[in-house]
Amino acid sequence: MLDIQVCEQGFDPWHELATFQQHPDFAAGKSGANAVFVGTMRDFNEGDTVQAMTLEHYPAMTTRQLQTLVQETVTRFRLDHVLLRHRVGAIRPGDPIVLVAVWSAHRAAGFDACRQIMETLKHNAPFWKRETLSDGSLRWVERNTAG
Amino acid sequence: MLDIQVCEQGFDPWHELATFQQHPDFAAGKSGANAVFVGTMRDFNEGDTVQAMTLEHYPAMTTRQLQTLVQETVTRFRLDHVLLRHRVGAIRPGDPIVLVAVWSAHRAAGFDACRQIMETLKHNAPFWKRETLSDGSLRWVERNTAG
Amino acid sequence: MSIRVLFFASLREQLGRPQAEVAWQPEMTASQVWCLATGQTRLPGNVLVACNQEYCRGESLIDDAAEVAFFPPVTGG
Amino acid sequence: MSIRVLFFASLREQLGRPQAEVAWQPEMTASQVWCLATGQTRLPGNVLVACNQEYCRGESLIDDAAEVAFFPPVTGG
Repeated sequence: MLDIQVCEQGFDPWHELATFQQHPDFAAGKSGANAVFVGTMRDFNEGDTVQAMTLEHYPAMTTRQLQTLVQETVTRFRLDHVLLRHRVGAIRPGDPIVLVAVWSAHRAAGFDACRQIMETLKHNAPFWKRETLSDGSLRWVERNTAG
Repeated sequence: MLDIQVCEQGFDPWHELATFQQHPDFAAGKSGANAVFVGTMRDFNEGDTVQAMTLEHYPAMTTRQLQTLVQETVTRFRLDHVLLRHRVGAIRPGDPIVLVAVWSAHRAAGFDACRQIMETLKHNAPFWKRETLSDGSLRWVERNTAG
Repeated sequence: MSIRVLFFASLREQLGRPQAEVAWQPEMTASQVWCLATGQTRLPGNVLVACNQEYCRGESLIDDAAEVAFFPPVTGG
Repeated sequence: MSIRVLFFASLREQLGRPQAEVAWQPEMTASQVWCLATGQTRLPGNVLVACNQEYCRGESLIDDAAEVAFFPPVTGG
């Protein structure tokens, strides 16, 4: 089961996970391992205090890129399920930006797959962050932190 | 903030995580990365259907081992917070067995630390699983799956 | 016949517009689309290119009626 | 003075009891505690040992009043 969504509004990762696992196609006894990553907005970056952020994206391409990268990871690591959420729009420090959750029979595949989805997403998915610093000035984030 | 508990009763990982993050010492904008692993009971092992499981442990040693391994990982990876839960007692397929959640500034440290805690726990923490197979017979799990 | 051109993020702001349209020509490359759309002589090395929502390179040939997007390094996740 | 000995999991079942007590002697090792507690001549290679809730080896010296535990490979997580 794959569930991929770009969210215009805030999301609660734990609520998303609980809801996903209530789906009739989610067989709880099949997957022994569930690896999850949640990326949230920090209130600092490159030595500066950040008070807000806007996430822009290229909607048609985002959807295709996320589908492709998830599908490739599912095949490679024989995953049972993947849940993926990514915020766009105006966000505040502490708000979740990305949620990646994978379910697999064993933990090694789960850890590897969750990390691979995050790295591929960071390198390929067409999202861009613009920060509002404490003095109100705007700054585009030029590169991601190394993974 | 470190929160480590061995649970005699079932726990809901998403509820534990939501509750942990509501603590006043949890500063949401500090940690950009939250890596989580949930291990649940599978309904199969070594080719057999498993209908139930009992988790035994050595309480005094479990507490010390978990504290030590978490503290070492916090120091090594400069983690902001760790939440750890491990079930003991009688469990059913689909029930959570272990929850490891770590918060860090960046994702590389979070992924590495979460995995290290799981591997060290699997190798060192004094828990033992006994399975009830579909014919009602009991079998001690002799070794963990490679991580 | 024409190519729909999209600009994103800091590139959109630098160029002062989110999109453009250029006339299609046979054997047209993504770099040539950039030059016609922006009036610049060459595609900068740090600009990423996608044709019909898939990454491509400056030398990639562009079909008629394609959607070609130019943008800076991505920073999601 | 005595040593408190604990057995866990399959080892507890094989030996038919969860604990034992043995008299402490100077220079006593964990292996010797095993032999006195079980009546066996040597500590099996696949049995893990902890003294006062920390892993130790068969050769490790055991202090008086220690708690010594023997158990099979752990299978938590």
